[in-house]
Parts: sequence; C-alpha cells; structure tokens
Amino acid sequence: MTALNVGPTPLARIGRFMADNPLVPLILLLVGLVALLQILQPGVVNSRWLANTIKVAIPLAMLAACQTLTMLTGGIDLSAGTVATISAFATATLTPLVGAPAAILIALSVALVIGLVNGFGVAICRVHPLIMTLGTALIASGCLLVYQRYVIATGTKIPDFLVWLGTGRTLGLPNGLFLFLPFATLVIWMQRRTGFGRLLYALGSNEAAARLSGVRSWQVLLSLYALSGAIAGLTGLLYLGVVKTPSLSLALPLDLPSVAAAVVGGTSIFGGRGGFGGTIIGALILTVLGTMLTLMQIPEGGRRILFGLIILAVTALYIRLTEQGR
Amino acid sequence: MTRFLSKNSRTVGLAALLALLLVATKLIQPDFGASGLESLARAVLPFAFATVGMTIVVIAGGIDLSMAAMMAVASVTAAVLMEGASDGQAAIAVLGVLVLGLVMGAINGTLIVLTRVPDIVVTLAMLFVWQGVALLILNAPGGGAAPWLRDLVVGGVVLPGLPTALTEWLPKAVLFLVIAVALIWVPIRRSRLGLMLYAIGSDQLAAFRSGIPVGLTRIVAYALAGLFAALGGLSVTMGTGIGEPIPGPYLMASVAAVVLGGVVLGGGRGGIVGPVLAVFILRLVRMDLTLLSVDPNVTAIIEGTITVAVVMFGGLLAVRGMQK
Amino acid sequence: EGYKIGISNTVQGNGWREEMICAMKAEALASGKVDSLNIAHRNTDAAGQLEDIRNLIQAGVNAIVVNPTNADGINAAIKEATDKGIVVVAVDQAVTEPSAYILSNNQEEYAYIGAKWLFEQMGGKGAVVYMRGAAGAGADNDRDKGFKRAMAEYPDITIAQEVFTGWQQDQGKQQINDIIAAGVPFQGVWTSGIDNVIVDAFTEAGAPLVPIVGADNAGFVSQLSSVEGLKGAAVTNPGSVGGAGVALAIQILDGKVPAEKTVLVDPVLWDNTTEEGKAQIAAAQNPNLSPEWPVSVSIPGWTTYTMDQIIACKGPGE
Amino acid sequence: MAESETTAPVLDAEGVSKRFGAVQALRDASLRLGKGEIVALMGANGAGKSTLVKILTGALRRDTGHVRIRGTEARLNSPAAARRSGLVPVYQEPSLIPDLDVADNLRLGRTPVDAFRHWVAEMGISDLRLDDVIGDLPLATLRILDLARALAAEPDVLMLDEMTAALPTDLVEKVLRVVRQQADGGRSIIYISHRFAEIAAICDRATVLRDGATVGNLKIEPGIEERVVELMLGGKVAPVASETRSRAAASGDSAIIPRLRLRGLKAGTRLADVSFELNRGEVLGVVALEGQGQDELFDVLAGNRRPAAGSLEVDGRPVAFGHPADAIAAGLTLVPGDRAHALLMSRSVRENIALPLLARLRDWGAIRVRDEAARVTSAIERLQIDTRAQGEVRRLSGGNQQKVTIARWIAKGVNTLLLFDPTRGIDVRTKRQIYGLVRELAGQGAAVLFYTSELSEVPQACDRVVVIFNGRVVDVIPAAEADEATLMRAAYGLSRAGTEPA
Ligand SMILES: Nc1ncnc2c1ncn2[C@@H]1O[C@H](COP(=O)(O)OP(=O)(O)OP(=O)(O)O)[C@@H](O)[C@H]1O
Ligand SMILES: Nc1ncnc2c1ncn2[C@@H]1O[C@H](COP(=O)(O)OP(=O)(O)OP(=O)(O)O)[C@@H](O)[C@H]1O
Ligand SMILES: [Mg+2]
Ligand SMILES: [Mg+2]
Repeated sequence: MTALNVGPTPLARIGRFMADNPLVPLILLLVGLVALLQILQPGVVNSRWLANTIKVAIPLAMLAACQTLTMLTGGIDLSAGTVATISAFATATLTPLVGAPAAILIALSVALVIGLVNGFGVAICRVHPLIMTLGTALIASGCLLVYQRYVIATGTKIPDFLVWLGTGRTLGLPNGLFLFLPFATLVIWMQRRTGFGRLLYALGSNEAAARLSGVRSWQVLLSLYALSGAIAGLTGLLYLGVVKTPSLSLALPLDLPSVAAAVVGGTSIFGGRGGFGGTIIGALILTVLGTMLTLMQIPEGGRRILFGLIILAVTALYIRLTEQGR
Repeated sequence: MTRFLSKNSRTVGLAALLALLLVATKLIQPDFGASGLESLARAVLPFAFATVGMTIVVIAGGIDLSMAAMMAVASVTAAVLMEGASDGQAAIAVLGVLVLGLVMGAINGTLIVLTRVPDIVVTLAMLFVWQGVALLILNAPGGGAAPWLRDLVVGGVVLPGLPTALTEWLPKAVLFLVIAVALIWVPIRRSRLGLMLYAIGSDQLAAFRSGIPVGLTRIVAYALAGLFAALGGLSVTMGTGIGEPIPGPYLMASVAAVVLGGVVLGGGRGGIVGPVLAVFILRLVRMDLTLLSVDPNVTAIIEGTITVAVVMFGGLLAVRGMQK
Repeated sequence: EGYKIGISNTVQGNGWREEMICAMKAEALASGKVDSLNIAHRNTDAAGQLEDIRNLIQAGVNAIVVNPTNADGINAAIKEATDKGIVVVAVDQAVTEPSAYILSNNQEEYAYIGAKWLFEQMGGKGAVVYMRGAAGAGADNDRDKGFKRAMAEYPDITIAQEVFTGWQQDQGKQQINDIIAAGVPFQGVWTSGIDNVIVDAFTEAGAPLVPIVGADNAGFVSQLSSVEGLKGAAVTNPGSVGGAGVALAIQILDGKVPAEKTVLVDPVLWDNTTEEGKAQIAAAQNPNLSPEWPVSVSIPGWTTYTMDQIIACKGPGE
Repeated sequence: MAESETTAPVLDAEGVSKRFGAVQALRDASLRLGKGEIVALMGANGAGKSTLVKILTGALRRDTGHVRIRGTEARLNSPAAARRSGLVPVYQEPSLIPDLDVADNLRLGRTPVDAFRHWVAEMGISDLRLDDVIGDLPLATLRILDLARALAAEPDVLMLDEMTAALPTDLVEKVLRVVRQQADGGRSIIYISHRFAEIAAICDRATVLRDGATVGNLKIEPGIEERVVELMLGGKVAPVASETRSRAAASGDSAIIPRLRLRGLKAGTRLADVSFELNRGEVLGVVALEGQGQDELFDVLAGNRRPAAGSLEVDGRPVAFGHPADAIAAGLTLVPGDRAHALLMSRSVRENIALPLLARLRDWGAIRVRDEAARVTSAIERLQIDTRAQGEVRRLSGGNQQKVTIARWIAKGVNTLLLFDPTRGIDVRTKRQIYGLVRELAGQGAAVLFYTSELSEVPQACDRVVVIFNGRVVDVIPAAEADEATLMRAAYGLSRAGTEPA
C-alpha cells in the first residue's frame, strides 16, 4: 500500500465492523426500540416485562427457525404454524387417553411425518416449497378438523411439564429458556459448524454448483424439511404450555410473523444468506413492537400502520448500517 | 406448431385440465350451464385480478405480499365514495380508486427502490400499513356500490346485432376480465416496457448493464400490481355491494395460482394466461366439491392434494418439454 | 324423499364455529327429514360466501342456512336463492335482505348485558380493559355498539386500554400480559370471547384478579367455579344457534311459516357472585368439552338433538 | 507518457479511484485513447481493469477522478448515458437477459437487427435463430452475441473486457480481425485480455494497471512481453514454472492399466464416438473447435450427463455415473468451463473451496475446522488468490473467481482432474503457475485431462493431446510436435502430413 491509500476513516471502520458482525446493528436496533418503548410508556421496561417478552418471543423464534433454515436453501415452510397447532392439539387431546409421554411422542411423530411429506415433495418431486408446504398445510389442517370431531368429548389435558415449561419462572426468567437455549445453540452450531449447515447455504446459493461438487441435494432437502417439521412440532408443545388452550388455530397466527422474524433478522428468501442468530433478534424486535402497539392508545388502523412503518424503518436502517462496510 | 406447444406446454396443459373439469362438472350436475358458468366467473373475478397483479411483480422478479390489503383499501374506498352517490359521481369514484391503486403500488415500488430493503420485507410491512389504512377508512363492513357497476358483471353478454343465444353463455364477468387485462397488460406486454419487466426479473444486473432504468421499471411493476389490486377490490365491492376492511383470502391464493400457472418465483419467466387459467381451475374444483357435498373438512384435504398434484404434473410437463 | 340443505360458513378452525356446524349436522340428523347436507365451511370473505351460496344453488338444495360474514355483503346471492324458491335462514348474525329468515344471536345485547354487569361490579367507576374481537368484523362492530351503550350509562367508567385479540387465544394472552406488566391501572376486563387465557394470565403473573366478563366457553365457565377469588360472568352466545337455524328451515319447508321473519336469541348472563348464577354455572359445567366450545350446546324450544348426538357431530348419511 | 499524441484523445481518464468497503479496487487509474486506436488494458487478476471499464461505461460511480470524452468532462450516471456518449462495452460476464430470446434482447437494447445479423455472420455463427432463448445458448455464442450487439450500436469507443477468454481459437481469430477492422475504420477500442498473442496481433499501445493504479503506458512492439509482465507485477518477477516435465507416462505402454479408458463414447447430438486412454502421471490435452462435443465429453466424464452409448473404465473397472457424486467417488473431478456453474457467488472463498469436503452424507457432522482451514489456506496460496474481497465470491475479480474453481479440487486432493479451459481470464503469472501445478500433480501420480481453447498452452502443460472434430478423435499428437499450426490444422479436421486421421 502506498501513501495514496490512506487507512479507512473511523466511520468506515465502524461500518466494516457492522458488516462483518451483522448481529451487532440488529441488537442496537432492538435496544433502540426498547428505549423508545420506555419513553412512550415510562416504567414498562421492568423484569416482569422482560420475562414476558422472552417468553412470548421464544415460540416465535423457534417457529422462525423453520423459516430460516428452509429459506437458506431458497425454500420456505408455510406448514410450520399448522404443524405446531396439530402437535399441540394432539398432545392435549391424547394425554387423557394415553398419558403425556405417549401423547407427546405421537404428536412429534405426526410433525415429523408432515415434514417428511414436505421433504418428499420438495426434494424428490421437485415441487416448489411454497406450494408444497402450503398444500400439506391445507391437507394437514383438514385432517386436524376431521380428527377433532372424534375427540370433542374426550376432554383435554395439558401435561404438567409443558405448563411448567410454558408458564413457570426460575430466577425471574421463563422456564422456556431451558428448552430454547440448548435449541438455539444447537441450531446455530449446526448452521455454522456442520457440513449439513454449510450445504444449506450451498444449495441456496447455487444448487447446480453444489451438485457439481458432489452434493446430492435430495438428501439435504429431505432431511431439512423433516427437521423443520420436527422443530415445528416441538414449538407446538411449548406453545401449548404457554397459551394453555388447545385451540384449533393455536399457532396459525405465528405463520406470517415467523417469516417476518426471519427476514427482519437478515435472512434472504432467495437463499444463501442469513442465519438463526439474526432471526432470534428479529423475533424479539417483533415482540417488543407488539407490546409497544398494544400499549399505545390509538385506533387499531393507526397501530397497524405504525407496525408496518417501524418494521420497514428498522430493516432499512439495518441495511444501511451493514452496507457501509461493503 | 410443435415449438409453440412445447414452449407453452404448461398453459396448454392447464387449459386441457380446465376443459376436463368443466366436463366433469356437467357430469356431476347435469343442469350445469350458463348460470353455473356465470356464478363461477363472478367468483373468479377478484382472484383473477389479484393473480394478474401478482404475476406482473413476480415476472419482474419481486413479490407483493400487500396485494390483498391493497384490495381491501380499494374496496372500502370505493364503497365509501359510492354510498349514496349519483351514477356520474360513482364513475368518478371508480376512476379515483383505480388511480389510488396505481399510487399504492407506486408507493410500494418506490419504497423498495429507495430503501433497498428486499421486496418481501417491504411489502410485508406495507401489508400492515394498507390494512391499517383500510380500517381507518371503514372500521366495519359497510358502504355501497352503484347499481350500474354491479350490473357490469351480472349475467351473460348480449351484443346488439347478434342472436342472444349465441353470446349469452359467455358471462359478462369474463368479458370484463378479458377487457381489463387486454386494455392494460397486452399493450404493455407488446411494448418495450413489457420486455423491461421480464428483463429486470430475469437478471437485474444484466438489465442494468443493458441500459434499462431498473428502479423505474420496478416501480412500474408494482404500480401495475396496485392497479390490478384496485380492480380486484372493485370487483369485490361489485359483487358484495359493500366494502370490507378485512382483507380476503387473496394473497396466498394468488401466489399459489401464479406458481400453478407456470410463472417462476424469482422472475423472468411465464405469462399471464397460465395463472388466470389456474384461478379458474381452483374455483371450479371448489364448486365441484360443493356440488358433490363432500365433507367440508375433507374439502381442504382434496384442495391441497390437487394443488400439489397440479404442480407436480406441471413439473413433469416442463421436463418433457425440455427433453424435446 | 327428504330435504337437501345447504350450509355456508366463513370461519374455520374456531371452537364456536365448529360447534355450530356440529349442531347443524346433529339437528339435520335428529329431525329425520333431511337426506343430505352440503356444507361450505372455510375461511373466506363476503365475496367467497357469495360464491359458496351460488354453488349451493347450483347443487339444487331446498334450503340454505348461512352464518353471514356481514349484514349486507351477501344479499345478492340470497335474493337469487329465494327467487328460485330456496328457503334461506341466516343464523348468528342478521342480514338485510328481506326475503331471508333470521335467527340470530343478539350481538349488541350480548356486549351490553356483560358490560353493564361488569360496570356494576366495579361500582360504576374505574378503568376497564376492553378486549375486542377482530378489527373490521361485522360482529365485533355490533358488540362495540352494545359496549358503548353501557359505557354511556356509566359516565365514570373509562377505557384503560382497547385492544383487538383477533379472536385468537395467543394474541389475547400476550396482550393482557403486556398490560399487566406495564402496570396500567384497571379495575375490570371485558373480553369478546377470548376468556380463559385471560384468567390464566392473571394467575400466572400473580396479579390481583379483577372482575372479568367473558363468554360461555367451557374453559371459562369452569374457571368461574374453580378459580379462587375470581369474580366473573359468562354471557351466553350459543353456537347451537346453527342447529336452531336448521330446525327453522325444516319447519318452513314443512309449511309451518313463522309469523315474524326475524327471531332474536337473547343472551343470558351467568355470574358467580349470586346464588342463582352459581347454580346456572354448575348446571352448565361440562369439563369434558373442549375449552373453546360454548357449553350451551342446545337451544330449548328449537333444537331436538341430544348431547351425544351433537358430540358425535354426524349429519345425515354419515 | 511513452509517446505524444498528435490528436486530442477521444477518451481521457485521469486519477480515477474506487473503493468497495475494505477493497481499494482503483487508486489512481489513468487511460488515454486516441481515435482509431486500440489500447490494451493490462494487469494481473484483481488489478482493477474491469472496475475501470465499469466506471467508464456508467455501471459504477467513481469515487474521485476525471473522465473526459472528446475533451469535455463526462458525467456517466448509467450505462444508458454512457451509450449515448458513444461508449459501448462488452463486459467480462455475459450481459444479455437469460430468459428472453435473442430478438427480444435486441429490442430491449434498441439494437438494429440487420446490423446485428451482419456481425454475427461475420464472426462465423451461422446457425443462430432469433427465437433462441439466451439461457439455452453456449457461453461462447453469448460472447459473440454480446460483441455483435455492441458493434451494431456503432460505438465511438468499444470496450472489450476479456471478450475472447471463453472463445476457441477459430472464433478468436475472427473476433480479432473484426476488431482490427473497426479500429481501421476510425473507432477506438479498449481491449482487455490476458493473452499476449492477441495483444501483439492487434493493439497499438498497452496501459498497465497495478494495484489499481496506472503504472505504465507503452507502445506494442516485439519483445515487449517481459516488460509488461514486469510492470504488472511491480518488479517482483514471478518464478516461471520450471520446465520439469516428466513425460514418462506419455508412451503407450499397454502393460499398465490406464486410469481412464473411454470406448466409443456418445452423448447428445455432438459427441459421436470418442475413445482414448488417460494414464496416471499424464496430462492429456484436448483440442477442439467450438461445439465439437467437448462439452458433452467433459459432462459425461464428470457424471453430469449420461452417455447414449459407449463405455467408461476407471482403473480397468467399468463405471456408470448417475450423479457427479459418483464420478467424484471414482476420483474424477471437474473444473467446468463456466465458472458461474461452479461457484456459490454469495458465499465466502473459504466455503467455496471447502464445498466438496462436505458433500457426502458422512461429512454432514461437525466440520474439522483446523483441517479445513489448513487445506483452504494452502490452496489459496498455491493459486495466489487475491482474497481482499473474500467474504463473497461475487466480489472477486473474474480471474480470481476462476482460480477458486480450481482451488476447490486442489484442497480436496486430486486423483483425476478434468479441466475445461481452466485458465480462462487468468493472468500470465498465475497461468504459468497453473501449468506448473498441473505438472506437479501429474508428477505425484494424478491424471489430468486438460481442454484448452488457447492452443499455445498445449506444449507448456500437456504430454499428449487428442484432437476432436465432429464428435470423434481425429488425431493424437505428442506435445513435442503440438505447435499451434499443427493443432489448428488437426482441429479443422485436416490430416497431418504422414498420418491418417482415426
Ligand atoms: N462489488 C465489489 N465489492 C467488493 N470488491 C470488489 C467488487 N468488485 C470488484 N472488487 C474488487 O476490486 C478488485 C479489482 O477487481 P476487477 O474486477 O476490476 O479486477 P480485474 O483487473 O478485472 O481482474 P481480472 O483480470 O481477474 O478480471 C478486486 O480485488 C475485486 O475483488
Ligand atoms: N463441463 C461443464 N460443466 C458444466 N457446465 C459446462 C461445462 N462445459 C460447459 N458448460 C456450460 O454449459 C453450457 C454449454 O456449453 P458450450 O458453450 O460449450 O456449449 P456447446 O457444446 O457449444 O453447445 P451444446 O451444449 O448445446 O452442445 C455453457 O453455458 C457452458 O458454460
Ligand atoms: Mg476483470
Ligand atoms: Mg462447445
């Protein structure tokens, strides 16, 4: 380097740091939102609120893991909310009949089977993931409605363990973390440090190139969608514990937010870019935003408009911050 | 001819499937005829407009998740403006709603270009914004629609000079759809602008380097989607006579129809005919399931299976076409 | 030769609506006069309901029982049906088309009596958390009118927070959690059918309970008698009105045309602060029922099926 | 300046700089172009040539510097604006719209069809249909179409960025002729290529870039090559690959089992009947004109396509590949001709190189980070990859991207390497290094099949060469006799004196 090439300015250096560590600006934005919330509603940011926010964000983040992982390959899993609902409903209705462990096992198996069906369609029949998962969601919800007619009078019971996980607190923090922390660690480790994780990015980036390098993409996709189904099933169990009502549409309202959490967290729907770390922050951002709007005394229409505009502003800011370094 | 067939194998396949379904419907319900077609066409209308709008943005390499929400804004605006209005005022209101659609779409597009945030995030955010706007305009179903507007899509076509029996089987709603699409999309498709839309969807960088104003073209794509959303919202109001602030199930339906119709998510490939045929097929399947008095919960299962099966079959056709 | 009856409903996967469908099937079966039911049951808007009704007309049904998306949006198709001699009965909500018969739960009254009881409990003053249904829905709007009517009668009652649950359990629970955590002061909760999760939220947070008004959903009704310190009331909003609608349609087809085209099913309030209310709650209890199902599974004078029949949820020919 | 220009320059760039985040792509680039002049823009991979062209054609904004067109300061905001000023590029990557057909691409750029057809025919592509979809056309054809489109626009200044890198020799000659004619007709041309023969054949001057700055401007004359290389590399002259050719395995010793034996291989419409043997320790060249079936041949060997007929033996055992993974398992690894088909553009250099290490089901578990890092680093060093923009391969210069496609298999370990024109767009120094690398691999017992469109590479890298014409092997020539003239004759299907074509 010659004298002509003066070192980068401090601003550019900060920019590059942000670009290399995209989680940092995302966390800063989250902190900014929390500060805004505290200004709008003084005193709201307390430990109880924090525990509450984490509790609500966990199932959202877990369901968004399904979206993140599938989106890395350029896919999507629109059946995640349905699978979670089915898993929750099956657990609650089967527990009085066969006991909690067996009920949970059945519920998770059903989730895995739906995931495998998705995987079969996407990986082997090459159906577009959006259509495949939308299709299985329709089919599965039809099956759920048929099933529920047979268990109207059997009563429901939510396993105590799930209630403890969903609503209990330890040292002021929600017990859901006992499930989520290992889960998140595992997912992030898998996505960064395992061959399978790398292949997800590879398929999303250029499937033909991955093929030329010897990757059999059907194996990856089949495993991926099965995994996604299993994660959705697990989320359903946790959500059952959180909400404590086995509704027929329990986790369906999470479908769109789970996609939103992933994209706000920096994962590209066209594949090859992003990660679960960002998704977790994305889920927290959405949850904090939800609280902010709940507590705001304005007409519902205004709330939705604000919600949309803030999401847009946060993502635009995020892109500005990380782009500096490019 | 063979080249045409292999290039359009998807569309031809869908048309054949539609014909097959029509025959099946006639077998299920022997008195299925002009009135059946007519009600089918009216049901298709909002879905078709949503799908056409979605097709255009998808071809241009984007996606518009705010489609149904924009339809709701158009629908409530039209209903509020037309309630108790004279025919002349109602006509102005209709024009105003179409302009509103263009403006909403252009806002979506401009935000995408200016913020450089991915299309899916911007339109997801705008989905909430337009929902909010619809609620602010009308917080519960209400408003009205001018009778002449509602008559525009009711019944069969009657052309002066031609025997009624010859034209009557063709529902006015189909004619309305065809005319609207032909007036807006066909001239664009044939112009350089149409190519530009395909070009930015196919390869944005190559398009930019070929001297195409990429940002502007994207805005145009979204504005067109907004215009078709307005037409969709208007057709909801035409059918129901009111405006509903809650968006109907048009978003997912239109994305599904776009993919079923052979348009590639990611852009650059496909046309408008396939997705519109797909819309007709999906509506007709629903009609047949009702006619057969299938258990409603099983209906969902069948609809899901058919959707997936059509895509699998379409994929097979495409592979065949490539091998030729 | 029995009748062929069509059914159109636009919300799927919600306990109330599922009960309504089961009531319709059970009544059709119990009457012994119905050959087949054509049911269009999915999530859609008024335009979609127009499509469904027209499909039912195509299917050649004798009567259509419809839970309308809103009062004005489906008039055109109803008119087409009645012009063809098909009997149309709107249940749950009213329609403005005069040729239809209406057998509806009185939504405005539903909100009014609940709110009035709540404000009374609060001593006529204080702040209330107002948890509505889905923004922009017709029924929500009707209920709002009733709620506002009660508000007008109690000038010292203010709204601490107004939120829309979208009739989703998780949304409602999250919102009440936020409100409790934020320390917003309030003395009562009125909620539009998302109720048992609200009580749960109080107990889980260890927050002092305030009077809560909900609907007659199995979960909430059981909480009214089991949760320590809970003062509350359930307002009935029977999903079985669907069964009543089928019964009315059959009567009309049989030639027994009612004098009035509109019949309102008026809601009843069961509270756990009076002996009479406690007795009603105890009688209505049904711990085995899905918590989202309303416990009022039949409407005396209208429906003829048994408890077992509605739970079996089978229609003619199944 | 090496010489004083008499006329005012058509294009004059001065002190141009451009930074991409961490990478200072251009620091102080200058360039002058007179009327009717062809200036070669030279520099090692990553020196900033393409960046300069993009700036001069409005595809990128410069950070600092001046650009004057015919003496007046130019504000080049978009490719369209540059075009209006008479500046028309052919970029290093194809810039046609893949999903549109040829006719629509022409309409899109308002290119006159007749002129376009004229130029396409001039460059010897006869079977082009206007309704062919761009995405279905071979890379070489795309380059010609790009050029024809630029020529049809009748530009004042034509900029050709490695236009010939993907072209076979016969097409290169036609292109060179056309370009020279353009200059003779008064147009000015910026010509980028890593092939000295081409520069010597048509260019008037060379402007040399090093690390983003113009370091020299000299007249082309015989013997200039080493001067330019010195300038490009900044004095640190590269260790030229040693001429240690083993050439042992070249002889057809029938006792040893060949690594690879092809018998009557047929695929698609072009590959008709190919048989030959590839031994361990051998670098076997493949020479063919455009479209003689070489693509299908490599695709079949790489398991990317099934043959219609014929047999394939690896180490004497018959094999049939259903997927590239099968070929890789048998030790056959491909560096494809089109790097766009091989690279994960949005991923890092490291992930791209490590990709084959993780492909098999049994590699799905934890990555052995240290082992991977060691392999990747050593491959990067051996190929001298400029890793300044390593976070995303798309940000690398074209030549460095090409190197990544090779490095991948070096890191994995090579048994049989199938190289399809591997030196496309690679600078002289690295090219020599690659020849050395290939020889070294062969020396260690690997077998290498080396297709090249640059005939001068054959004697430097190969032991023997098979010539394919019309989908058949028409000749097998020892490297010692494989001078360009001989190869060219053979490639056109003309028999060599004294030998009968197979
Ligand atoms: N968009 C970009 N982002 C970051 N760095 C870039 C970008 N484009 C180019 N660069 C970097 O700028 C430098 C110059 O690249 P350029 O493509 O101009 O090289 P070149 O001289 O054309 O090389 P080659 O002979 O390999 O084509 C390289 O280090 C490259 O990595
Ligand atoms: N070995 C390879 N592996 C993967 N892709 C390749 C390989 N060789 C060439 N390609 C790519 O495949 C396409 C066709 O290759 P090429 O341009 O050489 O075609 P061709 O042989 O002239 O024509 P055709 O393939 O139609 O017979 C091009 O895009 C090229 O870059
Ligand atoms: Mg370059
Ligand atoms: Mg070729």
